[in-house]
Amino acid sequence: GDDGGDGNGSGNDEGSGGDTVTVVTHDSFLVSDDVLARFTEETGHTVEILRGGDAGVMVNQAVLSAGNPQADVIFGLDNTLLSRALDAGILTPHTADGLDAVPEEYQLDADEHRVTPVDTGDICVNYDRAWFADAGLAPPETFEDLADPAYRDLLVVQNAATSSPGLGFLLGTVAAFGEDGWADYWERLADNGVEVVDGWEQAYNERFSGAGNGDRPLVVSYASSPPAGVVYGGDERPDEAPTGVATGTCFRQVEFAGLLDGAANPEGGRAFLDFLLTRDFQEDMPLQMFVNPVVEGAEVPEEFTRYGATVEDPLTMAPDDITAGRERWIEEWTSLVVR
Amino acid sequence: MRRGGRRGVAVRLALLAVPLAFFALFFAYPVAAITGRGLRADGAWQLSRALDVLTAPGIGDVLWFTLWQAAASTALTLALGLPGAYVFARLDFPGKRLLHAVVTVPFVLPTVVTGAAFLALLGRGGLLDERWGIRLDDGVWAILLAHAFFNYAVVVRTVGGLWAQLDPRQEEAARVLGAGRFAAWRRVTLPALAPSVAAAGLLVFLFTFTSFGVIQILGGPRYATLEVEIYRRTAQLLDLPTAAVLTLLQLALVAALLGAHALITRRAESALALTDPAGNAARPRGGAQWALLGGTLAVIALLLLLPLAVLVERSLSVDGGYGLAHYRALAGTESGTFVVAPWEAIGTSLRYAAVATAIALAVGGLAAAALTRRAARFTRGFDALLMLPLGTSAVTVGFGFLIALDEPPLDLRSSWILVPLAQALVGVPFVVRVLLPVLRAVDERLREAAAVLGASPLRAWREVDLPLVRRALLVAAGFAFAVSLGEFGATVFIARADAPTLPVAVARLLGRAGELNYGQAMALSTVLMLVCALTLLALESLRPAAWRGGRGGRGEWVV
Amino acid sequence: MSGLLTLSAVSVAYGERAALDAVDLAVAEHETVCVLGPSGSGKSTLLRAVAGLTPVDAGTVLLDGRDQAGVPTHRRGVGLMFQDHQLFPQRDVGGNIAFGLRVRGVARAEARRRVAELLDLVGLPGAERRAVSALSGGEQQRVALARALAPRPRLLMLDEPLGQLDRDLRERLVVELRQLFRALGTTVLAVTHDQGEAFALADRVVVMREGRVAQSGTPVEVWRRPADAFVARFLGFRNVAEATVRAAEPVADTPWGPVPVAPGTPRGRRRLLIRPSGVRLAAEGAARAVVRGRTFRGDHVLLLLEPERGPALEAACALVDAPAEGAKVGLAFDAADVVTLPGD
Amino acid sequence: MSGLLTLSAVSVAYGERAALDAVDLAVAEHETVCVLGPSGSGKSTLLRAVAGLTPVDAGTVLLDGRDQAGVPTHRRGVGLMFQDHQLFPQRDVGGNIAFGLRVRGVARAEARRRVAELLDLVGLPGAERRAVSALSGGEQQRVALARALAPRPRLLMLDEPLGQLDRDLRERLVVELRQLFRALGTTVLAVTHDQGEAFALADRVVVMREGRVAQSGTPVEVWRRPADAFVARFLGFRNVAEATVRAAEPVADTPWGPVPVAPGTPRGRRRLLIRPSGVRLAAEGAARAVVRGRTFRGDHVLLLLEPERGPALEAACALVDAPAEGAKVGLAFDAADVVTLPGD
Ligand SMILES: Nc1ncnc2c1ncn2[C@@H]1O[C@H](COP(=O)(O)OP(=O)(O)OP(=O)(O)O)[C@@H](O)[C@H]1O
Ligand SMILES: Nc1ncnc2c1ncn2[C@@H]1O[C@H](COP(=O)(O)OP(=O)(O)OP(=O)(O)O)[C@@H](O)[C@H]1O
Ligand SMILES: Cc1ncc(C[n+]2csc(CCO)c2C)c(N)n1
Ligand SMILES: [Mg+2]
Ligand SMILES: [Mg+2]
Repeated sequence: GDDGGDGNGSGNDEGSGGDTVTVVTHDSFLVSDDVLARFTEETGHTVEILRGGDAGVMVNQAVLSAGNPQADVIFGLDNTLLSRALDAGILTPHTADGLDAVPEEYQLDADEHRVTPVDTGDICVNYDRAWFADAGLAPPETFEDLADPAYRDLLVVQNAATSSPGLGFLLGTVAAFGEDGWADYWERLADNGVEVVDGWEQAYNERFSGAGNGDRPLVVSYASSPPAGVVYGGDERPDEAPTGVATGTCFRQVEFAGLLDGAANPEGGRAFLDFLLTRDFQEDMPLQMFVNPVVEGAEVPEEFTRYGATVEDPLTMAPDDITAGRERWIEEWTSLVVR
Repeated sequence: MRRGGRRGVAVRLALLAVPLAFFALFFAYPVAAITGRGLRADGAWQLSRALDVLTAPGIGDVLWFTLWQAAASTALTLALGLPGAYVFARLDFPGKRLLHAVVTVPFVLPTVVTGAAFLALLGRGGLLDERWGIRLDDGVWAILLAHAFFNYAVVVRTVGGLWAQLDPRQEEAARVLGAGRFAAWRRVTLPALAPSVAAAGLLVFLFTFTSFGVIQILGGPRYATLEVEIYRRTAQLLDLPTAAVLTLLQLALVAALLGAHALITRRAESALALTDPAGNAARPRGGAQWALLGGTLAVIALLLLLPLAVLVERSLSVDGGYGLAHYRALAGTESGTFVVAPWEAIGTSLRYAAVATAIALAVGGLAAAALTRRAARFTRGFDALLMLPLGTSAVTVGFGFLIALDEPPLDLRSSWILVPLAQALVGVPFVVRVLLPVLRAVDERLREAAAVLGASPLRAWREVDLPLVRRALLVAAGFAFAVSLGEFGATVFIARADAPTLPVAVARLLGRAGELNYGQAMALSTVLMLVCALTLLALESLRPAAWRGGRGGRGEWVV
Repeated sequence: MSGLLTLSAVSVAYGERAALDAVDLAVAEHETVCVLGPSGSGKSTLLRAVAGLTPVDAGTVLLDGRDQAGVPTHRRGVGLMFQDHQLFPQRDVGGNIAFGLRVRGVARAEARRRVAELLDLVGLPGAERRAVSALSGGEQQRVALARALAPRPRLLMLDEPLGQLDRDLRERLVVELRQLFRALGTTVLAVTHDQGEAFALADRVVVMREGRVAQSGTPVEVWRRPADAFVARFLGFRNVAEATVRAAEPVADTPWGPVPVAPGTPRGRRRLLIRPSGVRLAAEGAARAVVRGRTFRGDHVLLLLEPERGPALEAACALVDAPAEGAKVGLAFDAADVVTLPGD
Repeated sequence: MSGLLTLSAVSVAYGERAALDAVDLAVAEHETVCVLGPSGSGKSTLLRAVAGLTPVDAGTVLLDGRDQAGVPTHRRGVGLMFQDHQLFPQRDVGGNIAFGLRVRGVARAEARRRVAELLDLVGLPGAERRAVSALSGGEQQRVALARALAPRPRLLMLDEPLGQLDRDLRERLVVELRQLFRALGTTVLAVTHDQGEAFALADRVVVMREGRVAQSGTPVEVWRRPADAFVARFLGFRNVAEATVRAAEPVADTPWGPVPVAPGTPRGRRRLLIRPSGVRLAAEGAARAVVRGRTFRGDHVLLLLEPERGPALEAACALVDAPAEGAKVGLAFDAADVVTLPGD
């Protein structure tokens, strides 16, 4: 491993810069070693990963170092953060090689190609199968179900102000009920005993009964959480994941990557963006980051599909709308639900 | 007493040069850069913006909550910790050294992990809930208790360190004048300890004033401190103007607090009769001492050991039974969460912590040496300045680093040294606050005695001050080390992906679904505890050779 | 005797080292007892044991007839002035002296008055607001004394109370303290290394030796009849030797030759002490000696003599009569200053 | 005089309070000077000023002819034993005594030898490993003395070096220290409140009063001819009064009546001192007095007399001759013990 002593790896201003691609990303980024090794083999560029905390922090860091970035490539911008990055003008256009194979709906900057879509994920309510089986209750499927008194005191969600799944879930309700209706819906949720905690870790690890220690069988998480739970659940593989997904509550996130303005190694950066859309990488993603590939035809591992859910019609929202409404919604939501 | 005149001032300034440069470069400049960026738009200062933020609805509530929970947490921690300080300073009991190291363990635990333990004990379905139906997780009690959990060691070690060296005959003098045990303590020992109690109180207050994780996890979304608001504004919304105003507000409050602290201690500090601590501790005698010992052990068991035990229990629980699977999993990288094996995070953490401790000791030690004499006004101001990083949010500093230290020769953004530097920023105040009360208690005439025996000021410092502050120095080093080992807020911004520290690795594990990840997070937290406890134990058994000789045959009788 | 304080077989050991070894001591009400003894003989330990600051390993301490085992210091009603003062550095002079009054709940105004009175007594009028660290050594000692006096304890113990004061001030204080103790009926147990002080202050003196009581009696008794050679030496008498008192006449045979003793002195082998004032220089005497040293002592000169026979002798003589160093003198002895020691 | 130490017009003030007021003092090489003076008269301040611990507000301190302004303490080559010892609490006895040797780079074995030697000297053989907090007061003082002696400074300053020791030990130490200083050629400036000690140790004594030098001279000079009433009182003489020396005969008219003075005493109004030994009790005398107090002083009794005329008088007499309190006695005066004071 690194002994901490040779750390100047950004490639900035260093003669060796040409060889290293530096990628700034969030805590959840993961890639298999062999896949990364193949990139190096093929392009001659080694990859250096920097992690800047959660996605929001990462984007803000990039915005603050506009023009003099720490890295060449940023990976992990999602649709809630996209317009901040675009507006700040920190990205250099690049049309990645595999982009043709990516459906239009994910190409949210199709005009300029400042960002390249890489993966999608869905924020949905998860449920504890065993709990509902024991209770003889059908798991909820839709937003409406969650407000049904039958599911009273069962749901735990994250603070939309501080947690990105929390925000995604709120955006989903806004998308579903519209500007005029979402507040009424949340009032009903509140009356139905929704519990708000601050972060995903706490909601999922401590309160959700499906993950072990908790007391609530419904939690806002990702559509891919059930397969992740199985893959990291131990050696045996059950027939069915112990947790399920309420597919009618999903809000879609698309994650993008982009070349940073002022990159020391733009060449390598472009190569890396191209690499992100290769089948190699796209097929590695599901079991590393538990997200869906965006490239059509990329094969998804069996474990991922067996234990995961297919979300048919996720809710979406345009990045500009998100930027325009988000603070207002969060504030209103906070006074409605939290205080 | 006057001494040394101009030469003394020159020496002090020279000593201060390093801390001053450190502080300016790694705190003042980055923080000024980030707040400056927030407060300026289109080349003009946006002062009306400040007014808007300060008069916004809700900000008063946040401020009020921030202040009172910090005050209450400090009071609770002092109330629990002072008897503990006494017990560790004056009583001998088996396992004392181990326990002294163990009480510091909470200090290094990531708040998410601690939060989990507290929820398990105090929350729904927790121990209290099952037995008596009491839940403390939705009130402010959980926050206060968790703050006490974290900072118990600050009081016990800071105050206890000085207490152990106080001449017990001062209290005896009060007793023969008719003062009862408690009265003698309150009227004689407490005033002597006051600077050190104030230092501990100040540190605890600053920590809890800027508390973040504990409030979020245990207080839920209802409770927000200024720190939470600053974090949200900066990290989530990139609303730098608001964040800048809040940062300045926080700094102003901290500065006011530091002013008050300086006032209190300036009147209270005086040369004290310090003794070799070895002779001052004895086996407990009498009901009161046994009661204090029992009470302290109970507090440690319930407040500190129980939550820690919960974590250990969870790290061992595998599929409804117990086993070491999570620990074994830590050794391999097959889980894929890391580019390196989690075990290597231990090495990284230890290296960073060692460097950060060295920086903190050097910078803080020089500052404390320069501030030992309270003569000049400028040194007082500097004393307070050094405390400011504790009262500043980690995001502010982290983002400040990012925009301030981004050009050669100071493009340190992706250099590993930035991590220990940021950690040392928190360690330095500890070193200064722990050392100063003791250094200022050292009787000037002892240094004079060394001088007339031919020792130069430097030699006198080494031979007189150093041995007397040795204990405080170890306490300070322990804190600097623990701070660095446990620091998360700033580290997570700047730690490299391939070299995560233990808390960062724990956070990454917790951020993913799956029992194995959770179990590994608990296992790694347990490892973190062990690393902390073992290092502190090793640190405290450091004893210069000259010390071992002269200690034989003492300690078995009572003064 | 209506003993206010009675120690029976009190022993204190620090580790292996016995500091008090089966000490018996009684102090009557209103009595002033001075403890004398070489450095390290256990004097301070004795006071600490009475105050309950040092636990007693064996024996009992009775105050007013009540066993003090288990009684905490502040309930014993005793006062103690420490040898090294232990003034409170955080308090000013007034705060130090008033301490014992404040813990007893004496009203502020009354306390202030008493403090002023005591500062007058010890010769530091108006020093209330001074910092104790800004006092000279003797001034600190006087503040410590005033602090111990302030609460007017029934039994006041003073450890070297006047050791750092000059003769003039000490003599004045001894007189005033005696008056004060008499007026208040205070019982006093004081440690001093200064015999003059002990003799001036005490109704009774107790001489300690290695944790034991070597002699106890009125000052005159102890001075006139030291119990043994140790006490004699301790009082400063060097002219001690083995002697045989003759049966027929009041004369003892000593290493220095025959020495007259008081009539009726029991015969046989005894230790014998000749006070320096009992060694007279004669033109021609029974023995001869050379003057080896002269020490000026103010009202007399102490001569160190090397006799032809026997060990060195000390002699006192007036300054005008004192021979030069190296002079040869004759010796004569004065029976009034010859004491046979009972002990040994 | 080849002054090792010369102070010229040295003044030190603590705030408003002048502790040294234009002090002139010279100490010759190999000389032993004792500074006497009441508590608070500036003795310790004098030593501190010489050591460079307290800055001098005016005047100069010369050591070996070199001005010491700006020379830090550790380069002055002086030693100082503090009045309150200031032993290093974290070092054992041996570590304290060896400190000055270690700082000077003396080899370990040699240092150990010297420490053992010094501990023998001060009567604490084998105490090297003891903790200083476990020593009695006098033992601490002896360790402090040994520590100051260890580096053998050219100028050794001792602040009350023997104040807590008993007479026997003190007398022995005075003799041994004198020998030691002579052997090493050490120059000594010592503060003491004990005249006996000063007279025994010193070649010269300096009496201080409120920051000034009141008198300086050999012990005998000072004792015999106190410079003024203050010095006389300080030496313990209370019988001082205004008197008129007659022109015709060697007699002075005093409040107590006529008193014989030495022939040749200049006439006129003078202050006059009668030593207690010069006040004789006669069956019938020129004056009569009542015995108001008796203080046992070991080799004599000090009587406090209330004469019919004039202020109280002190008289010394042998124990056997001492009248009871309340007795009426006649007074006679001895010209040999009457001194007219030059000053005032
Ligand atoms: N640090 C100080 N600050 C203010 N005044 C002081 C200080 N030190 C001493 N003094 C005052 O200066 C005067 C001289 O003090 P110094 O210690 O020299 O006296 P001293 O002759 O040694 O007396 P003693 O025999 O009592 O030790 C005293 O009145 C004392 O109160
Ligand atoms: N805390 C202690 N630990 C160990 N030994 C001690 C302690 N205190 C005193 N001693 C020893 O006990 C003996 C008696 O001490 P103490 O203080 O009673 O003597 P002292 O008669 O007061 O002597 P001094 O006149 O020197 O003050 C001494 O030999 C001393 O070294
Ligand atoms: C309230 C509170 N929260 C956490 C800690 C633990 N801790 C110890 S050092 C450190 C790094 C500071 O930046 C942290 C978080 C504490 N002591 N008090
Ligand atoms: Mg003693
Ligand atoms: Mg003095």
